[in-house]
Amino acid sequence: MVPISYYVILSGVLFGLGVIGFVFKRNIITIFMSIELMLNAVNLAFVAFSREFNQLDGLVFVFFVIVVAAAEAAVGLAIAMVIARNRKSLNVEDVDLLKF
Amino acid sequence: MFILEHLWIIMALPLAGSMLTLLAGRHWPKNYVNLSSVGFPVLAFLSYCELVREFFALSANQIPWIQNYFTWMTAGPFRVDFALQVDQLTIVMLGVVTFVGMLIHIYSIGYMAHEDGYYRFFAEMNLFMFFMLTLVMAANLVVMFVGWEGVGLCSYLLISFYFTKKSAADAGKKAFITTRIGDFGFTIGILMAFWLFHAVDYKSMFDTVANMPAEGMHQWGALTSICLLLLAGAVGKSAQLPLYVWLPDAMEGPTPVSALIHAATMVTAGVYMVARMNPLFSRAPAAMLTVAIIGAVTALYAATIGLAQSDIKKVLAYSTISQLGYMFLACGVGAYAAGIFHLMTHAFFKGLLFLCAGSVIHAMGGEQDMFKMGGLRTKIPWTYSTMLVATLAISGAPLFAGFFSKDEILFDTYAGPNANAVLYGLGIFAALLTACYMFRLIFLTFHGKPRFDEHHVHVHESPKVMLAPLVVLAILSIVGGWFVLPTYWGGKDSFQGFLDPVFSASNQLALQMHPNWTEPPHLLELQMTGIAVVVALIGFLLALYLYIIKPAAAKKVADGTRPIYELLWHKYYVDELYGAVIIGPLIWLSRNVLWKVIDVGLIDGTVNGLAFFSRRVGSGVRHIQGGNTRSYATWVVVGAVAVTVFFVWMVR
Amino acid sequence: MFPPVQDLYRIAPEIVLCLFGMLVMLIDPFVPAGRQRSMGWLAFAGTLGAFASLRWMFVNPGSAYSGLLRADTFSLFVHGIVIAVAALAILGSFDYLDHEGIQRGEYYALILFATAGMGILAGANELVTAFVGLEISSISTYILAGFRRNALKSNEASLKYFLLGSFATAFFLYGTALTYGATRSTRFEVIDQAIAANGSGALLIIGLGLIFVGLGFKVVAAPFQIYTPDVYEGAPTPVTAVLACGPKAAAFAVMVRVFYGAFGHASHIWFWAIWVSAVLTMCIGNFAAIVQSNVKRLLAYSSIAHAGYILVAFAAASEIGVAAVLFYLAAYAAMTLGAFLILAYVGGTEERRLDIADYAGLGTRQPWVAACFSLFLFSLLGLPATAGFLGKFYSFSAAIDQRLVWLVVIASINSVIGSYYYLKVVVAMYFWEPNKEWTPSPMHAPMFIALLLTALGTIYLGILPDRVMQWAITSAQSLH
Amino acid sequence: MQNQSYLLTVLTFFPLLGTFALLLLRGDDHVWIRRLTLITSVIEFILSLLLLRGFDIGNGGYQLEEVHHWIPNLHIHYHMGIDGISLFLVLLTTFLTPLAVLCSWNSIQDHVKEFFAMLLVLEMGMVGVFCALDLFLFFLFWEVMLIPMYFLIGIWGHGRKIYAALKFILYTMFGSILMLVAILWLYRVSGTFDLPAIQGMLSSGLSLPWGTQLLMFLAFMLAFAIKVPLFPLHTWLPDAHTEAPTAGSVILAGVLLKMGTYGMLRFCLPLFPEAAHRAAPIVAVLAIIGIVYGALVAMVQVDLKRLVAYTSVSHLGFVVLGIFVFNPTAMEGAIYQMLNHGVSTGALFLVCGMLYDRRHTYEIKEYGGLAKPMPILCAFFLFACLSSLALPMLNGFIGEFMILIGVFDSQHFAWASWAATGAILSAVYLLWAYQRIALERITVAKNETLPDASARERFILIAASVVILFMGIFSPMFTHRMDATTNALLEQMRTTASYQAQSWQTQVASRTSSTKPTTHEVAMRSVSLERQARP
Amino acid sequence: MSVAMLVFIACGLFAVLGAVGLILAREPVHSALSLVLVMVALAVLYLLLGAAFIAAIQILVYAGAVMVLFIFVIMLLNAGVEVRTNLSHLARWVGLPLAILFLAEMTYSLFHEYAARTALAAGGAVAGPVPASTEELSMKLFTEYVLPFELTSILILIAILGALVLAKKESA
Repeated sequence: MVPISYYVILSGVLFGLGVIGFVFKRNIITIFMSIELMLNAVNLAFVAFSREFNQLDGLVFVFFVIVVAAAEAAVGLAIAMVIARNRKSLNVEDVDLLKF
Repeated sequence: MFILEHLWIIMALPLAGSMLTLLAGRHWPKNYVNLSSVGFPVLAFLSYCELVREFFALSANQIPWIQNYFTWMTAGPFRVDFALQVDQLTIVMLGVVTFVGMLIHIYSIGYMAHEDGYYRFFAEMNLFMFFMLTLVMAANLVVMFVGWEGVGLCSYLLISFYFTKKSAADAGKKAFITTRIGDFGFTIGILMAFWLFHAVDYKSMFDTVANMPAEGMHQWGALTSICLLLLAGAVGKSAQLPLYVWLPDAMEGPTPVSALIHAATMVTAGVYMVARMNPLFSRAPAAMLTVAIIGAVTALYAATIGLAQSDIKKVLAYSTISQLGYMFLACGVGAYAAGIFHLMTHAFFKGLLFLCAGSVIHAMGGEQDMFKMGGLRTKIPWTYSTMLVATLAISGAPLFAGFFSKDEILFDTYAGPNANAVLYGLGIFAALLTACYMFRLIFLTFHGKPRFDEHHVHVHESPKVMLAPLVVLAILSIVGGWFVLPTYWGGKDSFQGFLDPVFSASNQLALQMHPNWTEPPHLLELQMTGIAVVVALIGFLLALYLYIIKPAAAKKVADGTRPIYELLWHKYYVDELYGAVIIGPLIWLSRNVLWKVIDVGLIDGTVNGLAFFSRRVGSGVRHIQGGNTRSYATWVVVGAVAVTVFFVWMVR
Repeated sequence: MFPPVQDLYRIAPEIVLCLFGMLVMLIDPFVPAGRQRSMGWLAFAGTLGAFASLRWMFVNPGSAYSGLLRADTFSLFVHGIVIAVAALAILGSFDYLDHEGIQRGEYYALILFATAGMGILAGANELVTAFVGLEISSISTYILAGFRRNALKSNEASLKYFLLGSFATAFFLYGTALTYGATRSTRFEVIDQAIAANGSGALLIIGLGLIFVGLGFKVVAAPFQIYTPDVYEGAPTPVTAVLACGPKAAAFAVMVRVFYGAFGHASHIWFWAIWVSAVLTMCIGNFAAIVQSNVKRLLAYSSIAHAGYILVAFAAASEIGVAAVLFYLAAYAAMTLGAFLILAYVGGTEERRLDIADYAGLGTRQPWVAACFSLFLFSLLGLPATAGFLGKFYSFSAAIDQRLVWLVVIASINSVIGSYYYLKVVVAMYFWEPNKEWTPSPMHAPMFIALLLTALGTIYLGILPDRVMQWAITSAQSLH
Repeated sequence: MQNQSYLLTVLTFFPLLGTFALLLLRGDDHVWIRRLTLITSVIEFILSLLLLRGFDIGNGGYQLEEVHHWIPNLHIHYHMGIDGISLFLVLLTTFLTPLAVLCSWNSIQDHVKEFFAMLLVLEMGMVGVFCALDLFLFFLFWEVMLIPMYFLIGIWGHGRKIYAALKFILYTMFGSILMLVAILWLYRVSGTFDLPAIQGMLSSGLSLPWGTQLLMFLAFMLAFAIKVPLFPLHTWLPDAHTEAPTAGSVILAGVLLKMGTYGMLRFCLPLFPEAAHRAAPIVAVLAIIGIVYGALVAMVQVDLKRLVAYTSVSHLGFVVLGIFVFNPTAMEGAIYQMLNHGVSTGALFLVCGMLYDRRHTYEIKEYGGLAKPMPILCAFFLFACLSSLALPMLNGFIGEFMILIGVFDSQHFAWASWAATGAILSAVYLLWAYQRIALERITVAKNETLPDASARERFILIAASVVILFMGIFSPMFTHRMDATTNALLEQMRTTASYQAQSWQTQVASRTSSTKPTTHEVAMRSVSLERQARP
Repeated sequence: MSVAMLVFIACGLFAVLGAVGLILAREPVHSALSLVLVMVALAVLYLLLGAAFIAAIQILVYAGAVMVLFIFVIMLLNAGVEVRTNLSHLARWVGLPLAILFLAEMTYSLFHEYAARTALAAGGAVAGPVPASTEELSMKLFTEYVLPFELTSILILIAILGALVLAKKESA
């Protein structure tokens, strides 16, 4: 049997990698993927805890998170498309009209 | 008892004249102005006469007669009533002020006839009368201060009467400010008096000190401090060393002003005040000595300057300073009555001198330089003769008014309870110089050859309205001294006798403090008189020699003693000294350090610097907002790390 | 098994808002292009309806949906704010959308949905529900921020808001997960009990920290304020008005519930974080605002500063503190909304007139608009007799009550620094000569009404604040 | 007198009513705008005279009080009331406002309606400040009043008006914000914002720890010191005064500065007596520096208005000094001096304004010799100068003298002496200025044909001069009404519970007694400057 | 070492590798495929944890729908190789190190926490092999959590609306 802590730590690692990805990546879409990665890490944690406590609540949360992630994806990609259309670039660093 | 009950009437009359003239005079013909502005002083003099009549009906215990009119200031324990008082000293002073004042007003009708601002002149003169009367009749120090400052104001206004002249405006300002410096001391003196007595009215103060034991009086204490501070005020007002500088400049004013304010009345206020405060002064020997020293030194000092001046009014001004020095000397040695006596005679003859000088200037069409005069004796005989009388009086010619008063002072200096031989020496030497410079004035002005262009200057005798006061004053300059006949002539010092209630306590105290002092023999008095006469004669002869017999000698003497002469000519460079040591640095400091460096640079710089700093910080802070999303994410990560690390650390 | 009917009453405003939102969406396609404005009126009616439906909520207090939601006075108060914000913003949007050529029903529907999300946030009594509510309001506002599709700035605002918002939400979510792992529940009262019983372990406390990241982002607390100026500047101005008031109020509401309710026993831990964050927020907001020349951006920074003042009250960690937060939110909503609406009005087509210099001479050209704007600015500045002052006063008072003197001193000095840039705008309006030729556009009734109401609200809260204050206090009490 | 209790409210808000009435007028109807404002302010003045009738001379507490609940949740009341300190300050305000209106009659040509509306709002704020007895209400008026002033300077000012306006408002706000913190702390301690209630608590047991008291005192003091302005915090004043329109300067100098000193009397002393006592030497020294420094800097100014502005620094130094020796005489003198300064400096600014109306410059060197073309104006100018330089029988003397008496009587010889030098310097700078303006020869040809004071201007100047003279002669009419209050104030200081400076307590006690010293005491003291405590 | 552990290690490794791949890949498509790898690995882990339903959703919705959407958009926008610009010094010198620090901190803290917890409860392992039944899950979803569930519908509505508003071609 695998201790629950392993799962939780794995989720922590994945979450951290997501954060790194967000800071590291330049392409809007891949940055967004990093967010998805973070959400997946959350899901893993929920499932693991749910298992630890023998509760179903955690699984329900995962359900919501997935839906939210999907909705976000739809909107996010739409925004990415608008940006791509108007600026001809997907590099997030190019988008700096607003500053100071 | 009408006037005694309503003392304020005497003051109010000139005030009414002033206000009336001021408000309506601009649109009035001259006659109306004359009526109101000369009429009211005349009325004041008449009511003074009535006052004297009523005063003599009072019994001794009713004097001083004090009238409270209203409470002027009150706050906490401090309270000042607007109160007037009359006693013998007041009566003398009132007489001088109202009478001489009235005469000079009359004189001014002629003298000022062609001036612009005729009404203004009279309004201010009347106002001056009002304040001078306030000063004299005040029953407490604060009301006296009202008059004190008021006359200063009028002096300011009248000196700068010809305000379009820069010198006149400067002189007015200088007079006001210089006397203010003295008044600074006066103010603090009043404050201290209140602190000490919790009262500022004469009666309470004097009653309190009257019962004080004599021991410890030589110590330096509050009383001495008060006296010295009050003295500072007196020194300023009476133009003594070191605050005399304003008076010569004050001659920028019209001559009647010089006569009234800067010779007869206002400048004597300091002497009056010291005399009035005699119960305090006599309990502060150090202060007394200071008064005497200042007086004697000033008497001599001003006389020396008087020797070298060319402006007729300036000579008289220095002469005034010198004579005031005598009065201070008198007060300083405890001869208050003598001082007041000299004050009175001086008012007569110095007033006369100024009026005559005015007449001369009038005759010369405005010329004041004696070296551009000469030979006027025949052209303006009335002026000449009256002025000669006055000169004799001031020089101490026997039987003239000045002879008696000055003698008394010198005698008391030499032989009184507070006798001081050195001061006497100074005084007698000053007397010599007095005779010298006064006759120098007479000779330069009236004798010799005319040194002016007779085609352009039409010398003419003054109108009667100007001459009449001259004559009256000339008579007084002679008979004014006859109140006091030296005792060795079997005479009775009736003046001193009259004032005795005011000064007797102080005189007795002086005797107490100098138990070894004995009444000098009559012979001494005679000898002293002789010395004085001889000295005056020497002075006269000196002048005669230098300016009549050998006119060239004067120049030779001047050349021979060039440095001294220059020194005297430039009045010992005191004005320059004050300018270089006090005024200049103060202005420089204010402008370049206080204003430009501290105010604008330091304080405002700090304030604006803070604003600038805020903007710089703002500029820095806004650069956090670089517009790059990755940087933004970095901030979020920073926050997240900080918060979690901090929280975990907190839990530990 | 199924939730009782009362539960429907307890979410009545949300139901009304969503219904109207959907109605707008449904009718929208059938409305001809020129008549889209009527959708706005429909949405406005929806907000009015929602306002009216608060009555149901009011008479049916209590928990709803097995305790996921609470319909208490607190929730009611926040509902009131967000719905009012939505209503006024809708009124203020008509002309703006017209001249930007984006007059579309979706806009109004999104505002309604966003408001519904905020309403959920206000009432949420459980972290995941809060999360869903947060997402509803966030996603709607992401879209709204980018509503001017052809404006690069609007795109950029939308993108930044979206990316960073999602990033922060992920933190929030992970925090939720960890909290769940630590306390076996995401319900506030259970968390509270668990902390009371077991104390707080690292798991929980990291969870709290991450939740703070997520909520701090929404309430614009430093250093998570970072996106604000850009997003506020880029978003369409009426949307900015909503952004500045609505989500902030809702997020503060949920923050109060989380920090005071769920993590109340850990207040000694989060207190300093709030303290530091408050100071940073105020300083960054105020100092950066000093050097702004774009009024919209200036007001964005100002809204950061105001978040700082609210955090001061928040740091008080007391009932009065909560009341102060609520009151401040109300006051802040009135004045900020008004200020942004003025911006929307003056900004003109394509928001060209946003520089301070563009306001030169407004005092003479349009005295009433200028007077109104001055009122809002003075209120933001904290001048007595305006809402802003009372807000600050109450907030500082709450903090002082908990002996947070230095925090208040810093805050008050900040408010002086802040007054500089508000005054700068006033200076431009009244003291400068107008430098450009420009004819003011006419003001139509909706905008006028919106401005009038915000102005009246600003004055009302400044002079007779007691009633609202009483509500705020009752609300704070209703938390327990 | 059933409705007398509403007098203060009416008085405070009547100008606001006038403002609303103004707003109904057409913007270009300048004549009626001016008339309406004048009527409003004159009626206000007449109303304020009713205060004198309702005022009970023997009562040292607050009078004509009005208390209503306002914000019960914060225990804030609408509490108005006056005492001997504020009575005349209200009158001063209502007196100066009509003058300010009159002096702006022709000089304001742009945005006339707004100008007069601002002036009336300002009046409301000022009256409110002096009447408010609730700390919150006080603060409200205190801050609200800034805005009209800010606009007056910023819109109708001259030169660097924007800089001046911003400097004015930021300076003041910076000071007052810390006062707000202190007010809140006071609320935390006492649970109320009501001043009389707090005073009551302080004298019946509520004790503020020393450190707290000091900090709160400093916070209050900072606000007031900036307003006064006390020495190093004064730099806003020359700018604000110089750039403001005449009416603004008159009000600013006449009333606004008094709010600082009023605040000290109203709050710093009674609430924090111990802190006030310990801080007194520093405050007094700053005040004296202000007196001398202000005078010296005024002396070298080249701009007439700036000169007058610096004289305010000097004169207000006297007032602060008078307040911080805790002596009834000095305190009454200080209050009196506040009134004097309001009238005298107000008059000076009015004259400045009249000169400006004619020549549009304040540069002293642009003038000179004006006494020739305009004797009446110059006469009044001189009169105002004389009042300002404390000539006896004019108002300035009474105030200064009482202050000095009080200071000296409290054993502070050096303070009094240094302060008295201010009297010399004031003569220097005022007479010098007068000389450069009015005397000597006319140097600028334009000045030769300047018209003398018009009837309106004469009326203004006469009104001011009459008050100057009246106050110089009939001072007891004023001080009688202050006596009870100052005694009550000192009593309050003494009875405050936390107050521990025992030795000083006895000193105060001795000072309030008006018994005359005995001969023996005088004799003892006359030989040394040490003062023995009286039994 | 049990089978479960082996599976865990394998999947965990895949997940981490996938995540790292996501970060390091320069082609967006590679990143997307790496993310799919992570998701699939996680789905296996869910199965291991007895959450079969969630695993299914993970595959269907996430890996299936969402990731397809991603790839579709990448193709649509023709997103090329990621340009590694470094305009943000902050992100490079502060953000990245801190993000790594954050990773380390999370790992360490969780590790530490669980070490402590294990010591306390003496049973850090899974409580029991009770697989969650889909039926119970749905009951919970429709009763206790019906509100958020309904709310998600609104959310999806908004998402549709948003995509429509933002991505719709100008109708001119």
